[in-house]
Amino acid sequence: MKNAAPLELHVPEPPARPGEVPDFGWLKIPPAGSVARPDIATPPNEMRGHAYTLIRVLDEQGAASGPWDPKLDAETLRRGLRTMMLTRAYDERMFRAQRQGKTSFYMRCTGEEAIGVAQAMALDDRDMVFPTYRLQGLLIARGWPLIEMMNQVFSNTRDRLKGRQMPVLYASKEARFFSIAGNLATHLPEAVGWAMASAIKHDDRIAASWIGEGSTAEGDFHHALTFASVYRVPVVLNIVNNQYAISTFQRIAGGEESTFAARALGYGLPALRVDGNDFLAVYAATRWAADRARTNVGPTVIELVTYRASAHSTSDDPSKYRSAEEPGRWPLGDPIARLSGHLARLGEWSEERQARLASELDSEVLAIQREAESYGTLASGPHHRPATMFEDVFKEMPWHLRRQREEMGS
Amino acid sequence: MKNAAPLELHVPEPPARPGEVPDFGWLKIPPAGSVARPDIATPPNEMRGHAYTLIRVLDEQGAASGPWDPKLDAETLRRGLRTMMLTRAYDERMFRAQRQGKTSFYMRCTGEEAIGVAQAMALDDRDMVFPTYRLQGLLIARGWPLIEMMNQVFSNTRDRLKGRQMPVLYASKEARFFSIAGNLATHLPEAVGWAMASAIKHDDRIAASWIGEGSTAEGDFHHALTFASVYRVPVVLNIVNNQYAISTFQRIAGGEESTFAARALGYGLPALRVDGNDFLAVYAATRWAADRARTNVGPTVIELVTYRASAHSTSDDPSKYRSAEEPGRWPLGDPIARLSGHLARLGEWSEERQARLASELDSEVLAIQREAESYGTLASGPHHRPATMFEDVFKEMPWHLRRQREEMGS
Amino acid sequence: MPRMNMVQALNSAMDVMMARDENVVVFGEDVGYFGGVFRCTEGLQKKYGRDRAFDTPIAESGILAAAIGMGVYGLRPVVEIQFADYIYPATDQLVSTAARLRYRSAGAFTAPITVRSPCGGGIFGGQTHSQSPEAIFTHVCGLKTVIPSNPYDAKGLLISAIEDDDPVIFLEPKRIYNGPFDGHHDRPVIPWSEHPASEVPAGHYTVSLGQAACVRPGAEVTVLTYGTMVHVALAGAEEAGVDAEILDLRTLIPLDIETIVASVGKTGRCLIVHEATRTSGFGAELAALVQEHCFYALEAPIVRITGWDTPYPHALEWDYFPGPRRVAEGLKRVMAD
Amino acid sequence: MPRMNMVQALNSAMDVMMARDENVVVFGEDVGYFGGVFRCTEGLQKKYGRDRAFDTPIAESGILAAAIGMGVYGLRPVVEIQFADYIYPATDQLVSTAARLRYRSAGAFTAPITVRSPCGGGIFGGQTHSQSPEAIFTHVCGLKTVIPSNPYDAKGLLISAIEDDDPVIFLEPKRIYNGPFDGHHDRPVIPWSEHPASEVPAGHYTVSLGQAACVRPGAEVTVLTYGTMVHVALAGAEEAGVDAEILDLRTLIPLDIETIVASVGKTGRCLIVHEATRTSGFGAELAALVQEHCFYALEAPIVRITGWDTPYPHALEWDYFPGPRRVAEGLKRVMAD
Ligand SMILES: Cc1ncc(C[n+]2csc(CCOP(=O)(O)OP(=O)(O)O)c2C)c(N)n1
Ligand SMILES: Cc1ncc(C[n+]2csc(CCOP(=O)(O)OP(=O)(O)O)c2C)c(N)n1
Ligand SMILES: [Mg+2]
Ligand SMILES: [Mg+2]
Repeated sequence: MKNAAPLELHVPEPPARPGEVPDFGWLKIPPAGSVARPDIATPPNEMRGHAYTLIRVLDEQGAASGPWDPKLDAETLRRGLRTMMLTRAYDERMFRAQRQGKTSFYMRCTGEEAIGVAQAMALDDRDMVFPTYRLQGLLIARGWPLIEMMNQVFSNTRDRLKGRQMPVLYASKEARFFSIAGNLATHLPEAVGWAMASAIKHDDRIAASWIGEGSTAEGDFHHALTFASVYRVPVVLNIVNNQYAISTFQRIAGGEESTFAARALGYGLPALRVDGNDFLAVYAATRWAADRARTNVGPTVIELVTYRASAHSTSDDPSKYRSAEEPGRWPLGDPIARLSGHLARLGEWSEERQARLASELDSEVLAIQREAESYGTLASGPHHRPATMFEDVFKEMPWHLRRQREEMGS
Repeated sequence: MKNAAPLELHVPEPPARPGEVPDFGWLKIPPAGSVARPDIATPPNEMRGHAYTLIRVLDEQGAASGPWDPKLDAETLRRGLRTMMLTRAYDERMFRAQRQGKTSFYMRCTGEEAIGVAQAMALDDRDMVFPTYRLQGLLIARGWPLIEMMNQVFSNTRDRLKGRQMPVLYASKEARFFSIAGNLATHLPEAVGWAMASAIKHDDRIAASWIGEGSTAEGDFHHALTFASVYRVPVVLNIVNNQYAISTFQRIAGGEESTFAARALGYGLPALRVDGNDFLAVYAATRWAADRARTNVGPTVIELVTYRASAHSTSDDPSKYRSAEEPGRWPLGDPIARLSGHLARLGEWSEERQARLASELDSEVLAIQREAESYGTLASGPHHRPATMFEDVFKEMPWHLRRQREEMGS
Repeated sequence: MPRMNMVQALNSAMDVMMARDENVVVFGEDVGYFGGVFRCTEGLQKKYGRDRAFDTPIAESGILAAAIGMGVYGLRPVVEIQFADYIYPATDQLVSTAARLRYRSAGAFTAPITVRSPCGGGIFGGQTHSQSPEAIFTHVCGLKTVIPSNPYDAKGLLISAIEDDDPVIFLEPKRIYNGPFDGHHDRPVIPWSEHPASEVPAGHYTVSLGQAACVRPGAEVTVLTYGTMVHVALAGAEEAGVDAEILDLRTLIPLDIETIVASVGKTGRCLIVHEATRTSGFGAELAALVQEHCFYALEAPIVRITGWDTPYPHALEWDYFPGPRRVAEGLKRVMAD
Repeated sequence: MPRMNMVQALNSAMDVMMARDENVVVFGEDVGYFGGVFRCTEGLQKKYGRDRAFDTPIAESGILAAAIGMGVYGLRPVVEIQFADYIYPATDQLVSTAARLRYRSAGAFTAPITVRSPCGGGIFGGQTHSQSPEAIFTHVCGLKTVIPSNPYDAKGLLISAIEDDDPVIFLEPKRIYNGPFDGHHDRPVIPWSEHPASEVPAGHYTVSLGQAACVRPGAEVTVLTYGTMVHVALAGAEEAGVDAEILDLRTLIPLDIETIVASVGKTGRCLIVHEATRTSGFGAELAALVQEHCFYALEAPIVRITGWDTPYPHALEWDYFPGPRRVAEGLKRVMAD
């Protein structure tokens, strides 16, 4: 059969470019509380719909409802709120420090704070996490000191990574927070490997990992899902769909014809698609998946639908490729405002407390920043000694590196 | 929540190992003719069930039925039968030639002949195919001379590939048959790229590619599906599920928790799961997918369920890892016997004609083999001149290769 | 003649080729609407349409594979790998198909693709935005490898690469996109407009692959280098006060052996400078070739000044980067013996 | 002492280590029940269970990633890549995590993995079952690269690799799995049992990484080689009638520079022999180092005898393989000058 019309290449486009009016009508948003919560033992093929919907607990008025409501007490909710706000305060300060030329680079997670924070709280602190560069909320929620993080951002003398890594590529063994990779997606199958080891050793710790929706196109995403499925690995694989990969709208990553959660179905894995700006929904979905992993039922894929409210990084200028109005029209709101609204509705919070906390946190961050700067900044030093550059390439320094260190003359 | 039991690694096993009794009860086989045939414009999400069933036209008695019956005339069916038988005769002769030490290596497609042959007939000869090493039936069905194929297998003086490739890694520009890759899965996204080019040029030719179920675990499988989905590429992507990857049963490739066809669903692509030993079903499914591609509707994934009846290659000995009884118990039978039975039932064929044809084909192959051997074999030569080794690394030979050619002294 | 920086020159090369040859297509991550994170493909989508300049999924292997398939069809794809550090996921496609296709099909199928990628350090990119992986490609027979050092060459070489029927890896030293950086990171940035090589014809021209350029004639020692290091070598020679003959190799494969041998034959000494890590870097091949061809002319051991055999450390970037001081030291060493 | 061929020696190394250390796990394509296409892991699944020796999906990057993750957990994975030609899909995992993890986390996380893979030609495997990609790994700082040439070393080095806290690429020249092949493909195969290095202790022992072995002392010329080529070099020296000192490097990174320098210092001449393609092969690094360290001792140019810069052609295998005749020619060349 010959085609009537000649072949055409379809190249997906975002709904709006600079100067155009953004419209998020394509994002189908079911009412909060309307999605069923299956038992964790439910066979994946009996819950495929969860890959195409959006699990939501908090409605537009800040009320929580439905089977996914984790029913957290106000204390826990306030802790979550505080951690999200701390994350944002930290981001703003570090962003400014970069703009002031104190360091080379920074990446904010503005608008995505519920993800790292709620998920850290839903996991066990002993679980191992393999995050991306936009999960500072996770590290903060695990209680890793901001001073350590700032020392890394400033590449100063107290930077545990010895000034070797670009800002934000944290690593902390104590916080069970894996070294963040510059090469996208590599860490996802590594997380699966870690969790395989945990299963081999009959441990009770699971692994969790995160990947941006843009990065799901890498082969390592497929390797992670394949291995997770084949060996029924105790791992939670999260896809953070913040709509963008630098300038590239998620449709170019495959978000036009399907959801990212749905990738899981082909491997026989269950998928949950979640309102990523709804702290309660994120918490509940993560808990569901963690329970599933921990009880040997198997891995889960979670797509967290959110919006990258700021630039990709300090090297990026979104006004070049997306409508300036877009962030304001994002229909799932801001995670901090939504949780704060919920607490207020419960009578457990107020605008005034919110404002006070924000300013307290900013002062706290600023004080820590001053301390961090006292140990040095990238721009003005001091840094680790140049000779340290030759350490840790290998456990023992071989002759050729010793010779090169001498050649450097330090 | 802590798990009651410690974590365990699940390692899938095949249903039977040597000495055990094989049981194919896990393979769900719907009655022939029972699966619906959707319109090619059907949205993929409305036909997900086709990834989990098995499209069959021929029943156990050789009767054809149902909406997928392509209603081919007897002449066409006999042509298909003849080509499958020729493929088998060729395989047997080349296998023997390897055993006689005339060449280094050979791979048969025994039991999988319907795939290459029916699909070649369902595609247009101008369409570009990117096959694996087990698709000799496709090349034969396209009318590429056996003598050319044998010259390649013997790496002799008339081998168009100049003795450079291992046996069976054919390439033919005239037959629009892409150079078979030694590195698994690489060709699948390349096929997608070819089809993207065809769409960019508003051509009317589509591409088709094949991959073994074992090789679907490679990242390039994921890249192929992602690109195919994003750009709605006019390509047919076939997964040949012959149950094994060398010694490894398909469950280790992810066949335990899902079907291979189902991989497509996550990308929003339609999938057809087909009885790969049913010539009519294979033909019809391919036609459906080709029509879809050619009319700009998009790509299709087809899983062809079959059984690798012989060894992986001449280097392999399946008795080491699978029950000797297994091939005999494979429930989907032999594609040649099934099509021949169907023709007989139509009164268009007989056991006697079948036997006569088999012996004619064997003689035909043998005669060609004699000719091919007259141009040389790997074992006893002659081969292409050693100096040809330096050609085609680049279009023009750079100085360092010219110098090395001199150094070789020929 | 228009003045162009490297980014503009590269953009112009693609523009010229897209206008001349309908089979030239350009794609990669952020390459379409946005025009690439370094803006090398800016305006091409607008001018040539979405099916000739487009964004891709983040899958370097998929990008290479798509390019190869298009090349087999008959197109001439020019793809961008956002940073050379991210080319590794595409290694199998590069080695096993791009480099081997002509050979394995005895010429029936070919992959006339160009793979552009920014390489090198000097922008505080840390270990995953600073690598110079050229040596790996030079070891893979069937690939050509090109690294320009200025706008004029960049455009002329890129046009040659696109017109070439073999796969070409085209590495762009990102530190010199905007100016001829000589390694003095503490001095003000000099823009290309003050450099003669920023005079770039607006139209079509080529700089042939496989030809080195002598950027400084000299009598005492031959410096073999390429990319950013060409400018650093010039500064280093000045600082050392040595009359060095500096060759900008421009193309590593095929290599301009004649120019190299003639120069070392004349000077009797050789310094090799590259930013990549030393062990098994392309400097090793250069050293091996020079001693093979010029053994009896050599008066001193060939010296290699290179990046250290460590990842590129973020904060210690300038201790890692082989700057003019180290080049000068190298020159003194090679002259002392 | 038991006699073992390479396959048995390698199997024994893994067996010994799995018995000693519960954290040692073994996996790869066809590695579990079947025991690997070259049977190196035979019997391990039966002995140690399905969760310590198992089959994997065909995904080299997934295999490496899983190993790295397990290494981070605290295991010591030993993975098999079925042929070295198939390691390319795993390049990103190797370069960007395995090699860099200790560095980028300043020691907090490490990947103490061993990657075994059969390499080299001589079995009519054509271009995708014959490659020797070692040079690539030697250019990636953070990886150790090992290539044994006999059963005794194979076992001792593999145990060292497994016990090593850094990632080790362990390349096994498949042509010598069953016998010490000297390049005379037209002569009957000699089994390992007739070679002294087939006396392999049944238990635990190590051969240290980073130490070359002198397999033939000599005065006239130093031959630097490894893997299959050790045996070919011995035959070539005999054919040339040259009193060559032949060093089996065994470990490429870290390299035993002292032994090399001492030998070339003594002989004044150097021949490098490897099976990999020449340009930017490890021979280039060796040549560069030798001339750096022994310039004034050298009496003639260092000569490289290597695989040609082409893919490994199936039918022309023996014209490609650098056999004893070519080694002898190389020796004569290096002696003539
Ligand atoms: C292998 C690789 N390719 C390309 C890049 C360059 N890069 C860095 S971030 C990024 C976008 C990632 O987008 P996404 O995965 O959606 O994460 P997000 O930034 O939105 O959190 C790209 C292309 C990289 N770091 N690694
Ligand atoms: C990248 C790569 N890894 C491993 C191999 C080795 N290998 C060759 S065939 C094969 C099995 C492939 O199985 P499958 O895809 O199911 O195809 P089948 O042989 O069953 O047709 C393997 C592992 C290879 N050729 N390429
Ligand atoms: Mg994103
Ligand atoms: Mg198979």
